[in-house]
Amino acid sequence: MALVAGVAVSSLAVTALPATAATDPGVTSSEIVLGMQLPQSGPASPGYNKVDDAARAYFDYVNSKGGIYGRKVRLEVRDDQYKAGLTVSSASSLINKDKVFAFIGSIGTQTHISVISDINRRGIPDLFVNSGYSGFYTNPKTYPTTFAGLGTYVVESKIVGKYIKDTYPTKKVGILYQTDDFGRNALQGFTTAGLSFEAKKTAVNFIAGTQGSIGLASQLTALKANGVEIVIIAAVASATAIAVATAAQLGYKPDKWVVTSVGADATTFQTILGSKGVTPAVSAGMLAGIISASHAPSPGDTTDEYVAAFKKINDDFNKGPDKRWDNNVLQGMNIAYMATEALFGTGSNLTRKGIISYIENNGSKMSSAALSPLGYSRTSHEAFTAFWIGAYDGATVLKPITGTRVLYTTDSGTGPVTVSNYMRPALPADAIAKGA
Amino acid sequence: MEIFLSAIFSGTSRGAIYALAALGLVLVWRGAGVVNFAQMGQAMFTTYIASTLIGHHYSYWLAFIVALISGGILGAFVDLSVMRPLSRKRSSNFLDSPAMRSTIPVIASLGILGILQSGAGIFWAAEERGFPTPVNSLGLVIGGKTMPFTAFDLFVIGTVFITLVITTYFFKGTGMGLAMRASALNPEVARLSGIKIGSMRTLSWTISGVASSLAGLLVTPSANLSPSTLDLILIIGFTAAVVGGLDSLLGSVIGGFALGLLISFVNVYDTPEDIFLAILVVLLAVLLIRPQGLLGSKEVRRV
Amino acid sequence: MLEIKDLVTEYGSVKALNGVSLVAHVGKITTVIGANGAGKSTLLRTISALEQPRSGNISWNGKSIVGLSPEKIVRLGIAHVPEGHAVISQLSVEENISMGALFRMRSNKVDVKNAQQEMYQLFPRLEERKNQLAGSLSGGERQMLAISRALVSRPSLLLLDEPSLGLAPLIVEQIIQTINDLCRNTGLTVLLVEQNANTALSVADHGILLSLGSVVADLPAAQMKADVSLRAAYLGY
Amino acid sequence: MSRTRSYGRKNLIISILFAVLIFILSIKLDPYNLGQLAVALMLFIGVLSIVLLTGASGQISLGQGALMAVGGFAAALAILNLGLSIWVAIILAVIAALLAGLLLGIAAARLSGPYLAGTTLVIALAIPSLATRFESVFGGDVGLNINFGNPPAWLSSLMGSVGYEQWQLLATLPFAVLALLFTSNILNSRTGRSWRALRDNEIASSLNGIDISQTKIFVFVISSGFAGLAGVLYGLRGIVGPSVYPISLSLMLLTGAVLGGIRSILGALIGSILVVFLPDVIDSIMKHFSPSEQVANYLPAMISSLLLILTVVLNPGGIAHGLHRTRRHL
Repeated sequence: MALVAGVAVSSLAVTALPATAATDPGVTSSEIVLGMQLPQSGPASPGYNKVDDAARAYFDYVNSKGGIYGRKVRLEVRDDQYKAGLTVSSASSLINKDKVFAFIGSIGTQTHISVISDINRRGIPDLFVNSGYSGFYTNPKTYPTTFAGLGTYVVESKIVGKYIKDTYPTKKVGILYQTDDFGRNALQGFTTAGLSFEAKKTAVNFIAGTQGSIGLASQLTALKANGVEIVIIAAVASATAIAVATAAQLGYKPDKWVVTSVGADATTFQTILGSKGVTPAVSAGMLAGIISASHAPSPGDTTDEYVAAFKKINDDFNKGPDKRWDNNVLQGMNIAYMATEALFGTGSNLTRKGIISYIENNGSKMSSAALSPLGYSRTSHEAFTAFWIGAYDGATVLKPITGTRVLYTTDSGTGPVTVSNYMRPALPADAIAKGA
Repeated sequence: MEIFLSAIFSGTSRGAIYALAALGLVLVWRGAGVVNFAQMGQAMFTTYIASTLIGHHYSYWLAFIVALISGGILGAFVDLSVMRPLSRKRSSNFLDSPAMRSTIPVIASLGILGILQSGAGIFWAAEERGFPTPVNSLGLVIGGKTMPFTAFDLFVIGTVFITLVITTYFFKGTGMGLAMRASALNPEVARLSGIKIGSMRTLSWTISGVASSLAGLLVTPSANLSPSTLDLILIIGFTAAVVGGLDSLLGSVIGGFALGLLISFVNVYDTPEDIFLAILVVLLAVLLIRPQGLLGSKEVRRV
Repeated sequence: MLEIKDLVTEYGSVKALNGVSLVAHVGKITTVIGANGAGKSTLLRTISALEQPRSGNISWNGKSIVGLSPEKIVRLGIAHVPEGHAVISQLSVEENISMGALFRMRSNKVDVKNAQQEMYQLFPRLEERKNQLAGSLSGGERQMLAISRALVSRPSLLLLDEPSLGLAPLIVEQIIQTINDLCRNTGLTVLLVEQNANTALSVADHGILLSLGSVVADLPAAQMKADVSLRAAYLGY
Repeated sequence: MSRTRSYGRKNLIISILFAVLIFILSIKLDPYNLGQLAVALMLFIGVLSIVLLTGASGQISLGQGALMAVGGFAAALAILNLGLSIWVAIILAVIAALLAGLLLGIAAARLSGPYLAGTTLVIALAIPSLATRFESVFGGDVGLNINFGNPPAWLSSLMGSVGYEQWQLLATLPFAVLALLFTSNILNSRTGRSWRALRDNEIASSLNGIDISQTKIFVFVISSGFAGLAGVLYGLRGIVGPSVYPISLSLMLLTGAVLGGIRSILGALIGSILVVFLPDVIDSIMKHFSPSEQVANYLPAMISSLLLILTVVLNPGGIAHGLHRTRRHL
């Protein structure tokens, strides 16, 4: 219902777009300008504020290797403080002042939804959005220029939900979710996956993050009192860390913690607990055994060729205030990597229509650090459609749970969860993919 | 039963912190006639100072003391740099009505909050941090069940109690305390009695700065530290202070515990989403039914 | 000796005092009378520095006190009891009294205790009520308390603003008598502002009649009391 | 009487001049600044709500953002569920905000100073949280999508092609002009004078036969209507949701009102332009110094807070008051 008004406007306008030659904004013979919106200040910014620096580091690397068909990539970033009112203004600034060719990696469902119609109406590519909200991607007729940069919450919950049901058929499963759209989407996803929860007993929510984690202790007590043995945490990384630590204080030791990929970041986990006086060894111990799903290799897995290469680039090129290697940095790099690949693939005659059509037609063959296939096609703009299930080892690395990595895939609808045989393309020698 | 007890315990331990925040607000209100909306911003700032020291491997207690001292200094600075010039300006034609006189310092304190938050952003906000507790925080075991109530919670409640006793004694039992109350209640008579009301005001800002800094140090372990971490505590602390009676120290502490329990029960038996509404309802109910609060004196000030 | 020369005090553009000159001698009661709005209260407020004069001079024992803060002036031994039984009603009687001596607390604790006791001897009703809030007192008791609050600082000059306002004649009589005794016994200098000219002039040594911010008569009290035409012209009776 | 009428004519002329000026700007400016100017006009209406409330009647509100949210949500529900046009929805939104203002005003009339400030601050926090509480109606954190739509054909044919931002500005303009006209007329009327009397001395004005609480509620209602109007227009830029109307929006309105001059309509205009364009100006100046990311992100907020304090301490009348004084000196 909410999207109806947007649809009408956007579909109307897109057909009216002029046929574009190589004169799209943001592209000159020497430069490509890209724009990114994310919270760089304010309560929602910690962690996310590293994504832009990581992406820029990768582009700087590409530029140092001669750019894309001789064009250097310039990334313009706007801070929207995670407030939708500011997102509208900052999008306008990127479009009209910086004249960006495309948006990449914008962060946040509730912020991006305020500008997605306008960006699409103008035919501006809206690449690799950092939101798992499936409504943005599953129907390209609604948002023809928007492509995902994350797996959707629904896909992940379905896969993890099935894993839990299959592995622990007799255990009592509960969920602790943060009180916002992300938390509620996750709850919905796990319910769709066939897990059932009872509100206030096995499904409890709390106000997460910097506002003081209100009620965490009581909510965990409720789970404990109701004998929940498997606890799913659907919260951002910092709140996840606090939740696990609080449970330890309460003497609550469920058989398994299951953490959504959004909340599973070993670096944040250890940083938060470290600043609370928990030594790295102890926090690594708390992390050990926690189950999570990922579409990407674990940032701690330095044997992975992509991880190793990206980490090196991060060391050499990242000029951000906090460049410590973690999931956010990996994700930022990977988005820039994919954008570079798509820009190369589109050819030297770079147009907005061209890049959209390139991703729709060749996106599923694009490489990325992710171990998952990319779901881009003319009928879907979803990114990572597969996840593998892992558990943290004692050295904060997420390792495949059964020893060998098994990828599960599904869709954002009601389709079944199946095993995927996808093999990630090898990393090019210079760590720059040139496209098909 | 376990859930009920847990609601009581976590309500009590949170309540202690709200009590401390409320106490800080009451101190400045009594001492200087200003409700300081920047208070928890000051607390956030000094907690960052402590966190930075701890990050550099200084002991918790050193950081604790430094934070309290800087809280006092910050409080005094706020008064000397903004509030005192403002109170001197009271003859200006924008400040001549009582309505504006009480409104303008509120606006100024919001400006101070903005400066502290953006300043903390510039200095520290690249990463999210936690904050340690000085004593172990393992839950108390009652009848084989671990309760959400830890040695640290006891420490917090003890601290609140001690703060209450000290401030009450200070106000009721010392000449300085009497001078402070007199300057807040009736500046003119106080001045005619030879009391240096400017210094008394600054002193109450200082004491309140220390109290808020303490609240910041004690609340942050249960949350993460960021420039806007403590905004919510301010709002709850304000409500607690109003519930207790904005001019009553004991009232503010009772109000703090009452709010802690209320929020805990809403959280456990209703849903966390209703917390803000519950706060609003309580605040409006108190202001409309018993505006002087539980323990506030009726004639002190019209709300 | 209090000496005031050509004192001008303004509220905005209104001249409340327009060149007032007067002298109050040590150990004497000097009363300032005049109609409402004559500038009597402003005169006292300017002496105790609650208002800053535009021009002119105030000197106490030969030294100018213009420009000092009210806190400083109290320390010079000038105590002011402002109009309207000025006590702090949310504080107890005892607290109101001790408030007046706080600034001497550190230098002479013993004497402060003594001074407090003397106040209770002066006004025994206050001792009975010493733990009550000042707000619960009657008008007369409040006035006694306000005076005690000033006297406990052991001033040598007492500025008394309309002590009779709103009080029953019997109480007024009692208060005025107490002041008179103090003055005669301890050598206290008193500057008494009154609208109730008869009462004031009956105890005062000297009378000053103020009208519209200016001194219109400066006479020995008895003489002023006898001058019917003066009273008719400026006080309306 | 004739004085009031001459005021009325003067106000009308000023409003027309204002409309013409903005209209000229709407042709001259680039799309980004058109969008920013549109936001400034929306906030202008919001700041006027504070000029009426705080400036004229002495009541403070830190919760105008909540009333903006009421307006925005009412309009969004009307558009999405009832299929009404945005123009009808705007009217409904104002009515909804007036009603909300009545409820708040009844409570607020008994409060003043810091009590009112604190209460309205809690309101600013609590009202938007209703959106997530009743997610199925209000769309939760994500909110409800509404927008100005495409410019009408007659306008495009009249002006050539009308851009997206240009249309936002032109659609906002008539409401800003109406708000300006209404405010200037009411402030110069007997009603406005009774508000000021209330602000300056409650006791005296009640002796003069002004019903204090009725007057306070009335101001609150009118002010809420303005906030509601500002809220719909702000939401029509793309979305109505809790993250569109955060507490910081309420504080931004207050900052604009104080910086410009809390008792002045001209001040409201200056203030709203300032809060919208100042960050851009700071950004473009900072570019020359290549500051660190954190400085770049937090400096605008720091500067506007600093200006707020300096204004309150040094020049409580704001820029408009300063201009007025300067003009008098010349």
